[in-house]
Amino acid sequence: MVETRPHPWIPGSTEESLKKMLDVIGVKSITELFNDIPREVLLGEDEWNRLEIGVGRPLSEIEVKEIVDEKLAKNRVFNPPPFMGGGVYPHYVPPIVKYIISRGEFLTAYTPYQAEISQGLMQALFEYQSMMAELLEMDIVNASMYDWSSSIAEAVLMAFRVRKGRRKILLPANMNPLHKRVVETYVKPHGLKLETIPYDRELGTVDVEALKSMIDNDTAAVYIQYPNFFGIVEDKAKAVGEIAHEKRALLITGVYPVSLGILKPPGELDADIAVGDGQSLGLGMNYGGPHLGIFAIKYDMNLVRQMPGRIIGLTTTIDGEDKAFAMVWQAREQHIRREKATSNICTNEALMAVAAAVYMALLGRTGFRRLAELIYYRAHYAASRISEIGLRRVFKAEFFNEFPISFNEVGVNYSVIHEKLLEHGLHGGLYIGGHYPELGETALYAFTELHSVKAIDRLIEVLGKVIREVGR
Amino acid sequence: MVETRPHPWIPGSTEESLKKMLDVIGVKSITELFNDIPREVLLGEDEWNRLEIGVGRPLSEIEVKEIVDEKLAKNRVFNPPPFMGGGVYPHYVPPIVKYIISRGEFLTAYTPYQAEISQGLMQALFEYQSMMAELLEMDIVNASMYDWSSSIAEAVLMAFRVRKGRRKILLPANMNPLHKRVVETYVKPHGLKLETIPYDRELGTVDVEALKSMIDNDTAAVYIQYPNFFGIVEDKAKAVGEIAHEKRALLITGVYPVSLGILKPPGELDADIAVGDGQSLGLGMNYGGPHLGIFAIKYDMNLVRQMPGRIIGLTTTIDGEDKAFAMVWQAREQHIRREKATSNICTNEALMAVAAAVYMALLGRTGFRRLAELIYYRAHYAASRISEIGLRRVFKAEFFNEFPISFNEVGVNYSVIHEKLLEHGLHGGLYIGGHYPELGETALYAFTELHSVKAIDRLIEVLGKVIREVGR
Amino acid sequence: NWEPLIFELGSKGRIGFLVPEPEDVAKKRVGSIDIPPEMKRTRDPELPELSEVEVIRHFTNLSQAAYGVDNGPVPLGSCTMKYNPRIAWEIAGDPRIVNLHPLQDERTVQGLLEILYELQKWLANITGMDTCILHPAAGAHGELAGVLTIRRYHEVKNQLDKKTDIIIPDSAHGTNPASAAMAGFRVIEVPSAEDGNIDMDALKSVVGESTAGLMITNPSTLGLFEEHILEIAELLHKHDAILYYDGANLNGIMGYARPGDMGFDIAHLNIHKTFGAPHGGGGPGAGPICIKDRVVDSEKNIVLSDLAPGYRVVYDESTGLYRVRGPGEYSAGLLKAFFGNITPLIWGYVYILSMGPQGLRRVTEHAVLITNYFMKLMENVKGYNIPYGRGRFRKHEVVLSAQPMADEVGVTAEDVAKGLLDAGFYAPTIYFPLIVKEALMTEFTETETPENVEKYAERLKEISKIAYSNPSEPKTWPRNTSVGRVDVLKANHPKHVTPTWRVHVRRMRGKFSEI
Amino acid sequence: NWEPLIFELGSKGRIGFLVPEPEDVAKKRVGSIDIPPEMKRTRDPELPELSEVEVIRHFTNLSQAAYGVDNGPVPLGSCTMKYNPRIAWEIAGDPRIVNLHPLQDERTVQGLLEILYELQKWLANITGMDTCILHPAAGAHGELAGVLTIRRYHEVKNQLDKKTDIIIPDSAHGTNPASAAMAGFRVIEVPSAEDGNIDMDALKSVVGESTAGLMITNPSTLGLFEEHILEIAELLHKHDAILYYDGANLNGIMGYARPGDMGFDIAHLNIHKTFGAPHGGGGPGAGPICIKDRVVDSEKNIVLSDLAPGYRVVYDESTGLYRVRGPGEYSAGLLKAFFGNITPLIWGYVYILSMGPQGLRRVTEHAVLITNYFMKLMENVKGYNIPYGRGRFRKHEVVLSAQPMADEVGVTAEDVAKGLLDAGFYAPTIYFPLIVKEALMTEFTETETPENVEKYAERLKEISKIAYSNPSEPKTWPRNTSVGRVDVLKANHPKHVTPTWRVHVRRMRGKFSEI
Repeated sequence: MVETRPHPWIPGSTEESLKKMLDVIGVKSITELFNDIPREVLLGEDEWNRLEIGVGRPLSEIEVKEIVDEKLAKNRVFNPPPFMGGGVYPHYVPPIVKYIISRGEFLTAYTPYQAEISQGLMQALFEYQSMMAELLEMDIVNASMYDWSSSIAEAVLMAFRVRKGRRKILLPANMNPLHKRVVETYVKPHGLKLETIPYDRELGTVDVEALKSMIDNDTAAVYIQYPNFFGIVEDKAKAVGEIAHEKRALLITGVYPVSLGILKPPGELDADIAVGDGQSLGLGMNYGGPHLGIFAIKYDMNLVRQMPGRIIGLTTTIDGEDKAFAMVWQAREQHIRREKATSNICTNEALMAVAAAVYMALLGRTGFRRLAELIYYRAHYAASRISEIGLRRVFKAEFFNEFPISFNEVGVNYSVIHEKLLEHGLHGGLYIGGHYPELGETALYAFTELHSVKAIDRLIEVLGKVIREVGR
Repeated sequence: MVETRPHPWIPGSTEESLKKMLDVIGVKSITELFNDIPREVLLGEDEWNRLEIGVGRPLSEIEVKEIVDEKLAKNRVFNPPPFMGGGVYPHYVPPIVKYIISRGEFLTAYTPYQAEISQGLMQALFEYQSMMAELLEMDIVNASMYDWSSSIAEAVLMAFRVRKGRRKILLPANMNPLHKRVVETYVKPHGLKLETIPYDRELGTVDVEALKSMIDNDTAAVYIQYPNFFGIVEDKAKAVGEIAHEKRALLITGVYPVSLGILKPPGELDADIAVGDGQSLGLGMNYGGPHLGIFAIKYDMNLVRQMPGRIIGLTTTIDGEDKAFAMVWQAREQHIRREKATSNICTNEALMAVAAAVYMALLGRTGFRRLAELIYYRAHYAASRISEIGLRRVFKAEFFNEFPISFNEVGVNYSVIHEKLLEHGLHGGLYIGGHYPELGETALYAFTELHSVKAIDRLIEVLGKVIREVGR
Repeated sequence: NWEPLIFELGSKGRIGFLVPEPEDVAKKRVGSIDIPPEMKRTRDPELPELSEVEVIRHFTNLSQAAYGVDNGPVPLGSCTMKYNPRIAWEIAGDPRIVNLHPLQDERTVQGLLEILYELQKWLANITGMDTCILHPAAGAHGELAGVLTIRRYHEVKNQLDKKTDIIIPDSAHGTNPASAAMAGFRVIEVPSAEDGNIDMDALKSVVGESTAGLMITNPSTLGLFEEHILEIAELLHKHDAILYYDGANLNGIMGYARPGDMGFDIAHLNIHKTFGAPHGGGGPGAGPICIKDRVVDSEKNIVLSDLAPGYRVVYDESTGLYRVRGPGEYSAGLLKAFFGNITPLIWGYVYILSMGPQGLRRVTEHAVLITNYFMKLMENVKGYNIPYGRGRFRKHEVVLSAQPMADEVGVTAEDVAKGLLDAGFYAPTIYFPLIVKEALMTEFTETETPENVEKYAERLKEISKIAYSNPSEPKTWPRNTSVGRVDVLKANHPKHVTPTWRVHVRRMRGKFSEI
Repeated sequence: NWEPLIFELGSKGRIGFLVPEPEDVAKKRVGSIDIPPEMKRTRDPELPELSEVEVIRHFTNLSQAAYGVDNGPVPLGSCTMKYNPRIAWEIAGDPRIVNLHPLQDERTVQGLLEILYELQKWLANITGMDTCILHPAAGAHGELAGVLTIRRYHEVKNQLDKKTDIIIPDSAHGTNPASAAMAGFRVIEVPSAEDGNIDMDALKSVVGESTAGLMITNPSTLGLFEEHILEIAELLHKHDAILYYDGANLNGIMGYARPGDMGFDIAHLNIHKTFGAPHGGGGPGAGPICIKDRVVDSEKNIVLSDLAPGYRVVYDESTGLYRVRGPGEYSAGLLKAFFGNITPLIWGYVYILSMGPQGLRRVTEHAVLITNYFMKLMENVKGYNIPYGRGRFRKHEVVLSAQPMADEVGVTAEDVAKGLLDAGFYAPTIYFPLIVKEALMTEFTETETPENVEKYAERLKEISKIAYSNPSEPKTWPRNTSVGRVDVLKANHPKHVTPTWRVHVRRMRGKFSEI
């Protein structure tokens, strides 16, 4: 069946419009316009229509919604949300954030190539850059990378450009293992070395002595994550930075921005590059994306020239009368420098940056502290309560919002526990024994403002019950 | 505990702002500003705070959402939606409709008292009036009443003003019984008479002969609803109008706007006043409100002067250069005429009128026909299928989207059937044996574009099974 | 910038929404559509034909030429245009509310009924009343509910024939007399005294045998608390008249004084004013009424709230279920078909739940604070004065008058309003209350920033300066809005008045010359 | 109209969001917060302090000074700025997607995985490829995934040392060479011939032993279908090089020709271009790559898609479950931590589901139709010409040049762009592709109305008239935008460049004079 009904998404698909356009062009049918496609590859209409694409015919919204609804009913949304972090956290999304990024003027815009008609978008992005800079105490923030992991990767590549000739990067073992995997992928084509700094098995922090023995004049940068993958406040961060800088290596820090309400910002740790993920800043989890890669540097022209990504700058109109915004340092970008660009990133996560801007504006100067404190209390309350049911934290050092729990003593695989929790309607933490075999049956439990004490009490109650049932 | 933290909804609630304002006013504390309230009625803070209001303390959004979520989990949303109409129908709401009325410029605006800064809102309302006028083939539409029922009531009161001295209105027995109840409430204080025109027990249509015998020179108006409460296309509507007009009574018609895709518009039936509900035009059901009272008249100055509600008119700027919009005939309103106003209506359903405008624009010239045809086919498919399971329609006349089904032959109360349907996850039709005892165990089943053939098949299957189980 | 009318957009055959095709099996079974010819539409309605993108662009563009609280201050007096918290928007849009049919089995809507039940209770506590009914769809609808209850009261007491009058102060909202008239009462107006209170002598002279009730708002539209309220209540009750509270201005005293404690028998509230629900460009609203359980007939055990119209939610202890109770034997009936305007009611519920008693009291405090701050900033500004209640603090609003300016240089309240629009502000309510000449009735509410109030005052001063230095300039305002000053006279002129596109088309074709 | 910076708004102590107080029981149990002093933040970040209403007003106002497809035509060439259907927005915002953690148990996300699985399959059919991977977050990210796969191909075949070059036409998108460089390749550029095809002689002269692959977009950025594509594929494959398809311009041939059928080995797609997902002012996007299952090592049973990075959804017949498979032994690895950019992917899914094959083909037809309509309207307009491919139909876009105007009266492509802004339109992509001087690369897509295209052409003609009659006037454009022409030089000048408020403040204090 050839569909001839006008389609709501194709204004020109009416008989009248079609005829007018064909007449002006001077062809009889649309197919003529494809006369330069070699016959060998030209698809027949029937051939194409038989392909498995959608359900094989156009559908109305109502039908689409019925189909999708049926599928989504197979997903399971947990309340309370999973006690799970590992780089993505269930945080509250204020409705204003969703509202603002739903406004068509932002949602349906392109990259602001035409400055004068895009000032509102650029100002929002400039404000994102500026507020993020304050949170981080860094000077320059780009208007977004894809996610935390690719931000680290780009930071590492940048470090090699900045410290030209050096060929080594040190990454801590207690960083997010998925992030590490991404860095490896980005770095590999360039024949550069990644080495792993071990962690202190008792504390969970970076092994500083090991770092000292590994760092040398070939080291372009040292990366450190805080809170680290084990949720631990890396109290060695400052020391790590000093060791790095002593060897003229750059310090790259990865941060969970919500923690900066109570943790020292990267700027104060003298980081050269700060990265992280804005996912926690009003974006939702979205099964892993879109998130928001944070990328920030100090104001240093050597760094600026090598920084990837788009940056909006404050300027004025040509007549000097009005404040105005423009994209700056575009020469670094691939439209102009092509293969010499600082990165290939073009489409980024701009709308997520606007969301984060709205979120940061809502929380303001004191909100981050209050939020971080709340999360701290909740997580520490949970940490305190697990001992009642015979469980223990794996590491001794101070943590922020998540911590690995050892189930080695329970006597069954964690998967059994996990299964039982699911049966009780709870989704527990993240099993990390695969990435860290030395830890055995260990799961990383995370807590946010969405895990009330009531929810934590329920978790403890169910966990306790499960352990009594299945434990030895 | 006295709350002293600044509140996000009270910008002035910071220490700094508070002090500044108190200083300028010249008082020491806010309580001084309440010094004119007699001590006998002045509430103590503690006394007030002890009252059961909310949970007794301010809450964050997160807490509010947790509390409300728990309650809403006790509601049951049916998929397919209830097979239930009776004046409110489960229709598809295009996301664009929701999006547009969520835009703050519309959502948070007031009645457009200042024309120049409210042109967009007024144009949207003018377009609602205009598109509704086309759908109805009437000339003047106001920018909304509360709902269908109050529109009828206002129409009836208007008829008494227009036909001054007459004291009787004829209402059909096959109109929505709840609407009738509302009309009675509005009319009663004025000592006017409402009389009921019986319906044809076999056909379900208005009994025209009875009408002829009831109408007289004291009759100000005759009301007719189509499709009527039994879902029946009132093919006597034209005749009723002629009978009414012969006695110089006004013809008021109530319509379900979606049906106008295939049914004759009130204008062609020579209605003087047309009313109805815009609920079906993209508003959702919302447990009965907000809906949208439609109110339309022919262009006749005798009618205009007595018409209730706000009307936006097309005009120009004073310099004549631009098209512009303004509220017209405001002298009818209560701000100016006070007790002589044509009605007390002030706050209306403006945003719902904007929603209906977006909806009508999306459907356009042919969409209403297509939608009405779809619904017709679905309802008639269902009507045809019920005979397979031993059920029958109560009335013989042609219907549009809903019809009463007699369960008298099944041998149990309809409530038993209803209960069983619920157990199978379906919500059946509306029991109408209470309003129409002569019909016995009868339920009104309605169908829309959200009841696919698949859903109808399921209903028939379950109904059949239930009848076999519980029937005699 | 010039957005065409929707009828001027689109093109023949275009559609904005794809209606599903009827299923083949249905078409086959049903055959052709069989509408009796007398009732069959013979031509499609002359609606515009737009694609989806054109629809969204059109209404997006229109919205940009509208102005709400989201755009800046909207200090319309007695309208209480406060910020509308989006948490309530999110909750009110929950499919578990939106998709409920009003006649659905009660057991399937227990969550919603629980919410409504709690809201009834909270509003009763806020107002100091016994029973609240969430049925009315707007403030004026609530008024109608109230006066119909008053009517029923006298009817049930068999004294309706003599109880013919409702007394209303001259500063009242326009809906009060209109509502009283709709309930079949005669309206008696009483004047305000110079101190802003009701003129007690005048009141005493009209209260009597024929008095069915008195409707007042307290604080008044002048923003002034009625200091004689207890005396008034006593006076009215002595004559077996009902005291009615117009709740439009509750934001000025919430948490400090309750209508119920002042002697009021019936009060309506505006959820879309006091409790944060949006106004939506004119609606929807919600206007619950709250009632004292005053005994009407002790033998039949009738209390005043039994007479009120509408549905209410009751809790059935025996089943543990919430139930909807329709109007009973003595009720005035129904004012609309279904329960009430749920969306604004949910906004109100979320608002109250968020605020708690502490928060609500604070709302009032800051609403009053900012009003008096503004009044102070506007004291002794040339061209304006502040009539009534000299020396008294205002509550939720203050009424300025531009009469000096109008008298001296001919610049009117309307001109002032247009000058405010040009500064990116919405104007106050003008020419109301009717007892103040060239009135600028101004209510910022607690959600406005002090900075904006200062800027507003600055702009009013600037307007005054311009008025006195160049009095013709204000007549050219506004200039910064999407259109210049609108020709309202033309809009209403019988030769031009154009309420629909349909009429416009016929006018263009010369078909309406007769009117 | 002047919206202050957010740092200039608000007031000390204000907040926009109420964080819950920690529960007493938690506080009591935990005691004080015990962060090691070296890691404890000692002062709050210097973020602005705004109330909720100020935040919403600020960003509402900012949005009104932005422009997207919802506001009017955005004919940015190669960006495929089509209408973004809101049904997809509604579905993508469903809590049953938004609230899923990426590491949640697979059994609890079966609905989502089924959707992603189907999308993989549909995209494979649309492109004529065997396997699609939804992992990359943008087009350029997909390119990187593609060139890393090319790299792995030569690596696994032990020929990476000699396979050092990626060939790219001079008309290519800028991301192509940048991506190739990121994967460690040398970039060889080949010129376009006058007919818009690749200069085959030039190509033949560079293809050889060292050729690792060729990246092209077809149709090209000139909107022209590469007529020698089969010959090119043969040539490349003869040298064991991989042919890479940049899918940015798929909207010009979808349903008429498939990369897989043309001999391409790898293709990336832009969900946010061809498949209706919004661009969000620069992102998020989604850039799946689709790959032929070309045998890489028959002994080890490795096919090309095994080398690609990222996750994919597989269906496990034994359990009836959908599962996520991470990168395997031969994979290039991961490009981001988690599965992919789900939101745009859902938009794409809904778009394809809505359209079906018939609809997608129609999309292409109308995209091409409107391009050629526009080209026809712009033929022989003074001041513009249409370089390359004379006499050939365009596909998804057409590149005009303002070179005559620039040469004759000094009015440039940029001036033309600003003149379009003044008429309420967005401008085309300018100065790209690099091989066209004063380029105006214009792509309306099938979602634009013919009427707007006509108006656009009219405006371009009007601009030409003005340029030739008064060549200084265009330099004063734009005038109708929220600001006049922006000083980009100043924005980049070392003494002025201001990438954050923080830098601005320090500049104001004279702290940045050194830079």
